[in-house]
Amino acid sequence: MAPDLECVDLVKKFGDTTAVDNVSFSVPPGSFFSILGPSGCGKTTIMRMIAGFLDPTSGDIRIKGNSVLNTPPNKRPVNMVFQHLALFPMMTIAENIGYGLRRKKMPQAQIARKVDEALDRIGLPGIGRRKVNELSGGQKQRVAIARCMVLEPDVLLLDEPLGALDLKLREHMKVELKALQAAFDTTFVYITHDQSEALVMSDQIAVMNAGRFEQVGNGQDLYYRPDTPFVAGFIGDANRWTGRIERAEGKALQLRTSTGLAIRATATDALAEGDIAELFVRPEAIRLAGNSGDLGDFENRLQGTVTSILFNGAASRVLVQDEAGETLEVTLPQSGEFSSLQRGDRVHIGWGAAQASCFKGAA
Amino acid sequence: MAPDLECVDLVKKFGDTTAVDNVSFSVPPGSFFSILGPSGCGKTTIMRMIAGFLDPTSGDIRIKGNSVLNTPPNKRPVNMVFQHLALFPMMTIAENIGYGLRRKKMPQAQIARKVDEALDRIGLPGIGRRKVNELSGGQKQRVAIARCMVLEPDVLLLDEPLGALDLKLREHMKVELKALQAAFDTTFVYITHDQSEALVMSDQIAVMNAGRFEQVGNGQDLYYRPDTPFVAGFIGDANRWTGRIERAEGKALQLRTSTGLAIRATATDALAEGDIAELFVRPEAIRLAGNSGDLGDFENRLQGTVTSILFNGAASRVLVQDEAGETLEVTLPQSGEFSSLQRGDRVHIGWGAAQASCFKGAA
Amino acid sequence: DTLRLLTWGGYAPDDVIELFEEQTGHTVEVTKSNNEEMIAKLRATGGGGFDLAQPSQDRIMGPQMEFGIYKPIDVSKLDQDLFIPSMLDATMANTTVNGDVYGVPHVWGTSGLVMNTAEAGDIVKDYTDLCDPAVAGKVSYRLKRPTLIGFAFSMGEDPFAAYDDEAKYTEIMEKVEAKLIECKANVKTYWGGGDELMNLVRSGEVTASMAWDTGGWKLNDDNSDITFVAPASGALGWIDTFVLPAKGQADDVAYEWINFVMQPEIAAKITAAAGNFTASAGADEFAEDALKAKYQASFPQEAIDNIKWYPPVPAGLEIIEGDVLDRVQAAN
Amino acid sequence: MRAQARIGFILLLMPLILWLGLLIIIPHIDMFLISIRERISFGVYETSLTHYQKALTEPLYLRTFWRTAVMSVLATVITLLIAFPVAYYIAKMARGRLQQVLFLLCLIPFYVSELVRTFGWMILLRETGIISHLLQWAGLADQPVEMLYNDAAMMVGLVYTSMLFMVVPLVTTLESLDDSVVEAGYDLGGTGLSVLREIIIPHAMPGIVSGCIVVFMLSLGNYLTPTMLGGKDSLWFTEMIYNQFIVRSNWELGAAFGFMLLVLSSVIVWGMLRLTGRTLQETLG
Amino acid sequence: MIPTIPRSRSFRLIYGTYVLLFFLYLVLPLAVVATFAFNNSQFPSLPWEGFTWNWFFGEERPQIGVFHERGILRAVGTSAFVALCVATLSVCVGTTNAFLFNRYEFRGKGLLYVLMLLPLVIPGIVLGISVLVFSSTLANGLWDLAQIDLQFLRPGLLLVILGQFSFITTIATLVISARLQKFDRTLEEAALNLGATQLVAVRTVTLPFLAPALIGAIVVAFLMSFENFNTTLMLVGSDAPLTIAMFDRLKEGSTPLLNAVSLLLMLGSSLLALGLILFQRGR
Ligand SMILES: Nc1ncnc2c1ncn2[C@@H]1O[C@H](COP(=O)(O)OP(=O)(O)OP(=O)(O)O)[C@@H](O)[C@H]1O
Ligand SMILES: Nc1ncnc2c1ncn2[C@@H]1O[C@H](COP(=O)(O)OP(=O)(O)OP(=O)(O)O)[C@@H](O)[C@H]1O
Ligand SMILES: NCCCCNCCCN
Ligand SMILES: [Mg+2]
Ligand SMILES: [Mg+2]
Repeated sequence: MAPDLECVDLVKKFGDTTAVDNVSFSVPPGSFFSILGPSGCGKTTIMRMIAGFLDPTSGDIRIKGNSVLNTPPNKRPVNMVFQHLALFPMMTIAENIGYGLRRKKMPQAQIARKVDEALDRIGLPGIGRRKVNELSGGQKQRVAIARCMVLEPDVLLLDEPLGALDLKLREHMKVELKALQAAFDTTFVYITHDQSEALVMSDQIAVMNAGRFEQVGNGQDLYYRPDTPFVAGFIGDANRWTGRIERAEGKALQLRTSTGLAIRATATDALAEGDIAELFVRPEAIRLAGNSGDLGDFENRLQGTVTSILFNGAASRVLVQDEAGETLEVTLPQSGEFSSLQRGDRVHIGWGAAQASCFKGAA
Repeated sequence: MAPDLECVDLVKKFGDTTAVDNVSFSVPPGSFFSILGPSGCGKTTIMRMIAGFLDPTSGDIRIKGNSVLNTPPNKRPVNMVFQHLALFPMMTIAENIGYGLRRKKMPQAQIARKVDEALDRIGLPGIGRRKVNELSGGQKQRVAIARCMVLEPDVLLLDEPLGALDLKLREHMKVELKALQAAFDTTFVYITHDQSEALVMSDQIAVMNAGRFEQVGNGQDLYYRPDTPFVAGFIGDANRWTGRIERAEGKALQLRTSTGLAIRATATDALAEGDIAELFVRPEAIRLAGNSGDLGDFENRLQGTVTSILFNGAASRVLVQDEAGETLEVTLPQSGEFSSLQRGDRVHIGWGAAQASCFKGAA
Repeated sequence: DTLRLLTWGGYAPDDVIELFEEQTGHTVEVTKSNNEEMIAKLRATGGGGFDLAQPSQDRIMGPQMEFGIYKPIDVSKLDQDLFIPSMLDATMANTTVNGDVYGVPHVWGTSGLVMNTAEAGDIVKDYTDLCDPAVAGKVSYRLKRPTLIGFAFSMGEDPFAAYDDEAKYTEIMEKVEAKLIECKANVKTYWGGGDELMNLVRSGEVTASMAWDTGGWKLNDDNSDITFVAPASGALGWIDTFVLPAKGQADDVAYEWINFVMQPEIAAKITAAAGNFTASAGADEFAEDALKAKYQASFPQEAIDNIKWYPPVPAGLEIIEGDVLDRVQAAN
Repeated sequence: MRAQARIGFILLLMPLILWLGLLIIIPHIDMFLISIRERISFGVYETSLTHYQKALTEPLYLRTFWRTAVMSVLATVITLLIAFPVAYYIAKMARGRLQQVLFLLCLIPFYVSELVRTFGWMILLRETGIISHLLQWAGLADQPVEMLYNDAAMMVGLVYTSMLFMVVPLVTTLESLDDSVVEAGYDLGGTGLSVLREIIIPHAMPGIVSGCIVVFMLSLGNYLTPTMLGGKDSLWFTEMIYNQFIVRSNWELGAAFGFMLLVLSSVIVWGMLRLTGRTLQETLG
Repeated sequence: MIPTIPRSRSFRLIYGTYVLLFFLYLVLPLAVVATFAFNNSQFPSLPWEGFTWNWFFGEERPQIGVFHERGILRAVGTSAFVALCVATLSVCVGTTNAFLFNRYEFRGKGLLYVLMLLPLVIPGIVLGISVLVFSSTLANGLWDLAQIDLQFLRPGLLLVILGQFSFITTIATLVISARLQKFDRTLEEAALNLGATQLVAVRTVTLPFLAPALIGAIVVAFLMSFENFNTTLMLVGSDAPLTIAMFDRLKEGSTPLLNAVSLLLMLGSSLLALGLILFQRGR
């Protein structure tokens, strides 16, 4: 089966700046594909090329196997949910949803039926007569999606559609969006700079940086097996060091930081002795202990002082300052075992070499 | 030692609505006191009464033991950091910080010295000549605090000062604010609707709802020992049921939900057989297991199907649907033990009665 | 002191003002206007705002009786020798209300036809000839009462004789109205101010028009084809006066001004600027010969004898005329 | 604190009341009173509607009244039609510097008095004017062409004079139209025309209404342009008012005319607001 | 129909040409007026008789220049005086109005607001005659009652100023209100909180914030007054402002002198406007 959407060697230059730099990917039918990257990395540019609002400098865009480069935006079998939704404020909800159908010259009665169906689908039956500004943020969101979905596009593009919502609602809509995709059974291409959105919803995530794709994979791949230091740093929190490789035996490494700390780690890139490397350890990979004996099976063990307790329910952390003066963020176990920990307490911490990813660093 | 700030039976009515309903609290010198509650619960109203912009309908406000009810706002020994900071855009940073000192008719030279000191204190020396809009969000934040602190107020009021910042910066400023309080050694009264801000920073937190204080305590108290169902639901995530008490033996209860599920729990309020009750279980209190034997020591054990995996790095969860058809949110252990879990897998889950808080419910 | 003078264009040329200011130390502020506006302004101000005004002698009695906008002139403060006696007497007689004199003469002249004789000279001999198709789109006149009067005369009526007979006057006006409506298509535009007309004629956009004599004479300098022609039915003679607005605040300066400008040399300067002769006795001597020559060319003796001088307008007539003018304007 | 607020309130209210009372409301009431006053003889007056009667029966007045109304509406429509594409260009097509420059260019005529603008058109249009010369030079005319003193010339002047007051509100509202809304229109299959009809024009409606109201008011109340550019038939109602006051000294009739003009403008403005369901506050405030 | 939507070449060409023609239409009359200020002829029209500065600096008739033409100079002075008075008055009242509508809730506020807008939909001539009629009623009444003659109630500068003030105030109010609405009240509260009294807070925080609007309103009011014609026409006494003086001359026929005056006016107001824009951009 041909992929629903395929981009081949896509390049977009604005004058001197290359906003999108040779990006290729394909999205299989019915899947939820996210592009995740920091602000300004070129996400919107890709999406606007797919929708037809920008011409690629080079490369090709194919939908269901056919190049759409010469198809104007109003003829492309893709629809787009804009960042600020771009609902038509001068129309009612029903008129908004029916807009595309009217363009297709569908008979009035059929439009009305389709609109009602769509409203049912998004769980908002009977709001067709309302005005756009009479809806809440989450409701607007769903209407924007319905407006596209009634046209049964091959691909639905979503450009940071949750960006404008507040925190609680965003949490909620993450789950909802995924459910809507299942309900409509359409291919979604989703843009965001919020890792948790991408992780929670997507089948596949492309991590983008400075116009290029750094890694494409599912959430677990990216979180547990980052290919590049950028991915390791961008997705999830991490304690981070830069240092020089002291010993390298196959994948097993030892790195010494500028403060003199020696850390055992696992190589992700090919690294040799003397190389400069970057090392990442997630806060939840570090184990707290009252005495060093409890950390027996960890390759890395340190002693330190608690400088701060960041109590935050299930996501509580402590800041531990080691003897070299570096501060590490360590997740408090949910067991409640360390709930009596105080500022100034001496603790032991440790983590396995396998939990410490090491990448070739900039010299 | 007299508390820095004391509110006694504070009431504020706007026409028919009672925005603040008989609130009393006192804040000891040098502490970080937060008022946490949902939007519209009356937080800002309390703060504006303390600052003098609103007259209480009844009750008293005392600062260092003296009632300030008849003191106009510009004479009260409290200062306020506004939600959107309210830096004066037409003035430079130095002029902003010096504003209060000029009102005190302090000599020019002394003002300049004090302003420089304050800028040093907030870690932004030498930016006095800049305009407000030349600063980043976090820098503005600190300037707003410095502008109040040069006046050496007895109490500093902060009304959701992080509300306007973006997510990453907000995370960072939480830690920073706590450090600034330590540096200035002043009493902070902090308003927020974001539980994680309150939990991370405060010595004491008052949870407010519909004009009343539901509970006052430190973060652990509120998270682990909520007094009311509102607090249990508002702070942290929780699975929530309503049901009828089937058996009550001292603190040990058994509750049956409308779907027929029987849950063993611990009473927080006094509850008798036949009472309607609300029950809360945190997602991280629920243990996942491949077979029910692994859950031996838990009073509650269920079997269910994974309906969704919300992978989100360290904060990943699964949705499990039990046999009665209810969906439970369960935290995935950080050990990676269940990383291969799939949608549709059958799992066993369990939790202790002590982890299930039970409150008297509405009939 | 300041003399606020409400007058016609050309009656207070800058050089005269400068001389006056030099000699007396007063300042003069000039507002240019026409009869209707002068009266309306004075009415609006209740006779204030100005210290000296110059409406035509036929427009003094009526407004004074109705609105009381003038104050009597103390003729003794004037140097009466400076005036041409016959003109002074006639003006004083025409502007006396309840025994008080309200006006003394200043400038006089006629209305008739200004035309480019080369182009329209053969066709236009009288006002009604302006309606000849041969000059269609090339003629102009004012939509004001002199036009009504002029057309009436050239249609063989005598409107002045009917001044006291409202019915008769109305009848005459109705005929004029019909004629003017018929003539409307011929008109390029109705002119408003003297200089406007001069520009129209000078540029060749208009070849014949009912107008003041002076306009024709001035244009004659540029283009010898253009001149003033007394119409066959007779030119209309007018005298513009000096009057004191009821609430003028500088009467003494006003008297000083009158005495100053009536001196023959000064009067001659005004003649040069305005193009019309004044009531100043002996100013002729100082007037330019060229102007006198033009005057004589336009006015052979029989034309002088045929000048119809405006009698004072009785109250009520202007309403009839106003309605006629409105209807002409409205007609398509 | 209460008392202080009260004093502040009264101090702020006073200027408004004095201004509106003494310069707007009472003068208009007085004008109305004058308009229903009939002069019987010297100093004797009676209340009557005779001036309104006269205004409504005399064909000249009536015709001028309607003519002014219709021509003003026409001028408004023409202005809108000409201005819309330009405003759209400035708001949505031009970017950055060009946008600013074009917008400022639009303001230029506003910074010059109406008199000068009209004067400019007279120089252009008159028989001996620039255009006439150009036509002859180009061989399109073999003798001077008079383009002044007719309704078309007057219309050109009216439209020119009001252009800015249409362009500015249009640009402002069109600028507030999010590009992405237009893009969404295309993305969902719309064509240029349907997007214009269903999205752009409805969005621009507030600007269209306020532009139209202002332009209409300006045309209706214009005096200079019709008198200077209009011909012998191009009578304008303001001219009639001026004539009654200044030429005929008939204040009573003039006041009646003034009042009629006021009513006419109010009715049409009210009608436009009604038609588009907007309030005066939203439109002007 | 925005740049991101592909459009055919010919469409873009036609649209561009239309816009170009439009701007030509905008500048043409002004360019013509400006050009003929330098025509060495009595008429501001073709034929071109050569270039001269005489209409600006000429000292003797017939080509007496603007700078030696007393009537015009006096009229400019009058206009400037009137405009200054109107700008000051209307910006003061506009400011109090803006504060009133922004800061207070009271009965009849909506009605007062509509009344405040009303002058914008009253034709200028009607405004003029209503003021004229009312002031005459007052003056005549006083005269009949007590034989007191108040000349300032008669057509003249005061009435011109009041007449213009009566509608320019609305514009000033709108300009200032728009800015005041954007003012964040908490800034004032912050000032109070930092020890300022209410008045000091307004002086040190609110007014500086309003400054661009106040200056903008002054400039706009000044320009509008300077070029006002309709209202002034009905109220003018012996001191004619420039527009009226020019109109009187224009009625009589035009000489390049008027072009010269016009050109100076254009330069003056463009400079003023430019200054304003630069000032506001500097903020
Ligand atoms: N029309 C344009 N002209 C010039 N540069 C542009 C244009 N559009 C985008 N860019 C540049 O291209 C780069 C990528 O922009 P893009 O909008 O695709 O980023 P993004 O990843 O969507 O960011 P965000 O998350 O902030 O929306 C940026 O550096 C931007 O400045
Ligand atoms: N001036 C007022 N007049 C009438 N009601 C008011 C006024 N100020 C606040 N209220 C009402 O009082 C209640 C409490 O408002 P308050 O602003 O204190 O809430 P809050 O807790 O600060 O909310 P948020 O988190 O949204 O800022 C709300 O219901 C609000 O509508
Ligand atoms: N250029 C000055 C002409 C003055 C004419 N006064 C004429 C009065 C006619 N009724
Ligand atoms: Mg983007
Ligand atoms: Mg609040």
